[in-house]
Amino acid sequence: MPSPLLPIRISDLRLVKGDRAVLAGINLTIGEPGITVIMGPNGAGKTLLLRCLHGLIKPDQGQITLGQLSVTDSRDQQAMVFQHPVLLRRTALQNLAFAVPEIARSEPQRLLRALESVHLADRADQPARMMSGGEQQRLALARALLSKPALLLLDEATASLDPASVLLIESLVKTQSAQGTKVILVSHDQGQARRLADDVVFISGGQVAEQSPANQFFTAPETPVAKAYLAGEILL
Amino acid sequence: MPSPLLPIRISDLRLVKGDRAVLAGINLTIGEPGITVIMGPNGAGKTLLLRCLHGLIKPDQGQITLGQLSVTDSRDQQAMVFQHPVLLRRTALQNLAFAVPEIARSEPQRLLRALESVHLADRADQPARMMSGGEQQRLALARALLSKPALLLLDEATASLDPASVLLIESLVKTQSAQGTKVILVSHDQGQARRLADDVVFISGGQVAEQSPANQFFTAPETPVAKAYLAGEILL
Amino acid sequence: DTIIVQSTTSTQNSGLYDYLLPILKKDTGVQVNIVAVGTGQAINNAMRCDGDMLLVHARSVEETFVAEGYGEYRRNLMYNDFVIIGPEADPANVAGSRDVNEVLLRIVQAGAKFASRGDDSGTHKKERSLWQAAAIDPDTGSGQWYLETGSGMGATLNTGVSLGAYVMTDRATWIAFANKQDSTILFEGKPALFNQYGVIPVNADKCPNVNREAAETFTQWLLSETGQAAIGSYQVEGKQLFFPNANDNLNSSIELK
Amino acid sequence: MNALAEAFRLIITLDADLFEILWLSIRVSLIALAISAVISLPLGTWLAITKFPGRKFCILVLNALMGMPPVVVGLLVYLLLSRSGPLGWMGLLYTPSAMIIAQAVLITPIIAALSNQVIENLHQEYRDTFYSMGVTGRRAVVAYLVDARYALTTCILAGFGRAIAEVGAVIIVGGNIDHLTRVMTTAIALETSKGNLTLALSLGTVLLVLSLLINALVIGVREYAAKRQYA
Amino acid sequence: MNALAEAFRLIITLDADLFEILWLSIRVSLIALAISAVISLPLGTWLAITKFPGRKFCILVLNALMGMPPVVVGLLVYLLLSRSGPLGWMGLLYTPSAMIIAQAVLITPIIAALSNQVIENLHQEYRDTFYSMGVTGRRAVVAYLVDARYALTTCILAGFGRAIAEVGAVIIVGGNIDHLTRVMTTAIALETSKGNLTLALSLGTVLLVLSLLINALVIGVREYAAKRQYA
Ligand SMILES: Nc1ncnc2c1ncn2[C@@H]1O[C@H](COP(=O)(O)OP(=O)(O)OP(=O)(O)O)[C@@H](O)[C@H]1O
Ligand SMILES: Nc1ncnc2c1ncn2[C@@H]1O[C@H](COP(=O)(O)OP(=O)(O)OP(=O)(O)O)[C@@H](O)[C@H]1O
Ligand SMILES: [Mg+2]
Ligand SMILES: [Mg+2]
Ligand SMILES: O=S(=O)([O-])[O-]
Repeated sequence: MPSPLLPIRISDLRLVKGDRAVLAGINLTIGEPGITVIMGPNGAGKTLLLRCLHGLIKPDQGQITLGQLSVTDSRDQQAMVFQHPVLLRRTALQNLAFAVPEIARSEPQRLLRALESVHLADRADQPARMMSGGEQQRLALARALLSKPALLLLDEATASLDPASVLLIESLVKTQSAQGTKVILVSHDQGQARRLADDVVFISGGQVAEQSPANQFFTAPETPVAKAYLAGEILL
Repeated sequence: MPSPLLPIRISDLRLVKGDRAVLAGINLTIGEPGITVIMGPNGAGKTLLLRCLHGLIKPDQGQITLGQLSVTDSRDQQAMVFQHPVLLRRTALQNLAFAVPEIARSEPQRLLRALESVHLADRADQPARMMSGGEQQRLALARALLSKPALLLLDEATASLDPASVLLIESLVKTQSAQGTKVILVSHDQGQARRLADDVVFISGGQVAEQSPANQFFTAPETPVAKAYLAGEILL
Repeated sequence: DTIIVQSTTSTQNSGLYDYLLPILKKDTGVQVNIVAVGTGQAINNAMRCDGDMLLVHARSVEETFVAEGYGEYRRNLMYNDFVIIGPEADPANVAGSRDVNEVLLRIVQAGAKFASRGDDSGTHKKERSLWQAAAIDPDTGSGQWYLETGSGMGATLNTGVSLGAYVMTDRATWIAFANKQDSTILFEGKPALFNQYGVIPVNADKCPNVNREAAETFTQWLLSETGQAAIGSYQVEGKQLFFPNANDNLNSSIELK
Repeated sequence: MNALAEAFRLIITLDADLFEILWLSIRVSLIALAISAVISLPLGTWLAITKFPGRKFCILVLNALMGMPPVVVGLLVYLLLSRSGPLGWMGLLYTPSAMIIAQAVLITPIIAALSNQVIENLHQEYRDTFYSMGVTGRRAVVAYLVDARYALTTCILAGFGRAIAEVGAVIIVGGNIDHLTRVMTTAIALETSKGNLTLALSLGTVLLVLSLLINALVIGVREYAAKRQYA
Repeated sequence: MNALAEAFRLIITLDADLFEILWLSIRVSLIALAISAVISLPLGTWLAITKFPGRKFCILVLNALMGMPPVVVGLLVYLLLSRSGPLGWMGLLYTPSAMIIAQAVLITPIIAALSNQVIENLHQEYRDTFYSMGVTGRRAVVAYLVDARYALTTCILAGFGRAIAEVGAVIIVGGNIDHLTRVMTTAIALETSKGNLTLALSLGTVLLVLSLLINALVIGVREYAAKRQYA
């Protein structure tokens, strides 16, 4: 069962901050299930694009539809992990319970299993804000996955994870995607992008520079800007 | 001129949180100038170790000396970039000016040059907290470098940077190190570690598992735990 | 049986109620709750039926209150007198005055300060009538030498005493007042300074909620031999503060001590 | 000073009359605080996290109402509860209940405005996450109150301080009736008007000591809870 | 209600007497606020960020002092300024200066305790960074005050509200003397004791309108500045 929020259509998305167009007319259609990786230099607008998709920002101009739904109507079926996850001033387990109160009531064991899946089972009762950076990020991921969203937005979700945790999270994301969740993932990690991406969207200067299937993007990027980025050469 | 804070001697450093020894007796001597990279799984205690060195945490037990100095006395000569940098509610430029008020008074152009060096010159007047994740990290780095510290502690300072910015920062760090600053850098990025490290300290479970010169560590790690980590196999 | 009495402050501040009410309770079983406020507020509260009795000292207002049907009747209860207090040094030399007019005149001529209640209370009305009788308009000096405190007797005394000003006060409040500092009674004992207290049960026709029976019991007790004797026997520092006169309804020629 | 010695004497001998007055002060203020907190904390929180036209204006009004004179509150409650007022039939005037109502009215805007500010700060941090998790309405209000509980104690203590120190409103609606509605502040006012400044000051000192004890209790509980949680 | 109509009439006709009283209220409260803010904001901040033995106790005392009865403050200032008091020679009793002192004493603990809480929250965020940059003492205090300025306005407005609404202290040290020290709240108390409830209420309404205007001004400036900065 493919995600009900497909296709995702973004047309002429614009966002101006001060006198800069930080999103300068994004046109993008994501029709296929699987994992879409968004890449691009710092400040390209990746995070802002994800936030628009999730409904956290109202763009100044432009349209977004997800399947038949508007951003607002699809909110319940989306989950997002932020670049800097915010955890509540509670224990790890309480953080999960708060995110999915019905599950916490009906199947509390699922919360423990979710903690286990990110290898934090023995931290259930630790205050979440006292955890290490990587632990917090894993907890935030477990929280997002618990709601079994139709669309999962990940903003550099593995940025401060150790190599093993990265692989662990990647496999969780792949499993989730195989179960029908559409995943859109922002990453600067080319290795990760290669391992996960079904297709790649390359953003630069608030615009979509390129959208290609993954193997094509990494072997023969169409645009010079993407080519330079992959070689570590773009500087704003 | 080698850093006056060398050698750094850490003996039997212990820190207990709840009933867990999160630092379980760290013994470590860092005698050589250059760049020391600390690696280890999430939750190993890397951040806590850096915080002890910087004087942010008083350990429950153990000694730290830097050159002839105690942690407190060496504070002025240290700078640290945190895993999640905190910027003040001010513009980018004001953030730099606040960190080094004398320079801001006597040589204001140096602040602008520092912004340029991390490619943020055109963002001088943007409120720092409105910047993208990578931009904030670069600003925090510029801030730390401005004070020309004798010891620079970097906690996953390039975790959310794009490939070009990573290389840029690496070259800034190398330059700084060449000018005599001792750099201790925590990173999960093996590529980065290989590019930068003169030696590697591998931490696991709150203890030093291995300390080796870089090329030896990456080609023939002594301990099974380091070997497994590099292969992406350690899970806590 | 419980009633609420809207009362002037001087009777409370001087401790009279603390003395009378336990005796009353023993005699009649009536529990009296005193709400001591400014005269105007007391009358207003009583007009809104928030009291069963009124005990104040502003005769003309009291008579209007009864005439308009808010009170059943008014009876004289007791009297004492007003005195003029001021610093012992007596800069205006009022002590040797022949009458109140002269006191006020000397104060004005000496450029001394005078603290007035300025709150439309019974005491204040009395004071204003004295100025009028002396043909002086103090309002021209308001804020300079004529200080209208807009406060109760106690607060006005605190102010007056601290400023070394002259004040007209009822004798009971002054005797019981604890912050006299170097002020003292400088002028007293003239008929013009007479101070009559009255008692009025609130009219049950206007205020159906009043506890008419208990209010009547209290009123009659106050006016009875027992009550009057009790009032007369209350002393502070060996001095009698209130003089019962329930039987005198003319009170024109009371001898002042 | 004499007042301090006298205050000390009052506290150690603590006679029945003083105890009665003290106890009424505490009871009235704590009940008023409880009533007010139940209204003002959710209100302040809700205003911090809900967007609707006129929200800014509501917050402005709350802030301005922090400057509502106690005498005015007293008068309004008096007119409401007076025999000839709309709620006169309840017979609450000149009872402790009337004082509770007046104090609750007085401190509700204060706690609401202060907690609004505290929650607004936390909201900057939690907003996106709560939006993403679909946490809104009542659940969000409760979550904010729970997570900001330590900072909120200061707001609550500010409200308590205002309530226990209050005299203008309670004297109008309570009447300062001996053995019935006399509280510490009205007793202090009475002694002041009798010129018993030393006694007034020592009563004030006793009240401050009481205030200190209650604050110590609340802050102690907060510190204990915070420590236990993050041990 | 009559009081509202009367208030409206008072405002539009605004006679000289009312204007004098209003203006004195504003002047006294604003000056007291300014004096208090200069002391209490740095004090609250310093207590939030400096570790020393007894710090917790100081904060506790500040919190408890929020419950200091105005009458007691009034008495203390009265004793200080009275002719036989230590500062009697200055001749300040029953002048606006005395009222300013009393109000400043009264609201200083309030603003200090509230700002302490605000800064403590910000401190949790900034502490490590400031430590790392070696920002301490005066520089740290100033930086915290600047960065928390929006949240601090609420604390300041709470202090202003308490000052402008205050009657117990100013009536003791000011004396409510007509044309000299009569302010809105003491005028309201006077009209109440005269039984002129309608006039009292309408004066209260005028004061609230004033309070609303001042709050609107402050909050307006804050919003404008915030918007400009983060545009
Ligand atoms: N509120 C704001 N005001 C002004 N500029 C903003 C604001 N928010 C974002 N920006 C700017 O918009 C640009 C895009 O930001 P965004 O966070 O989307 O970048 P990004 O692609 O996610 O970068 P990174 O890889 O560093 O996370 C950045 O240059 C940022 O400075
Ligand atoms: N205040 C605290 N209370 C309880 N546990 C803590 C506290 N601070 C840190 N810890 C625990 O100590 C361990 C080490 O933390 P630290 O932040 O040093 O990890 P790290 O090596 O930096 O990991 P990462 O790579 O994820 O950043 C973690 O398991 C963390 O949960
Ligand atoms: Mg980003
Ligand atoms: Mg870390
Ligand atoms: O007691 S008075 O009537 O003078 O207030």
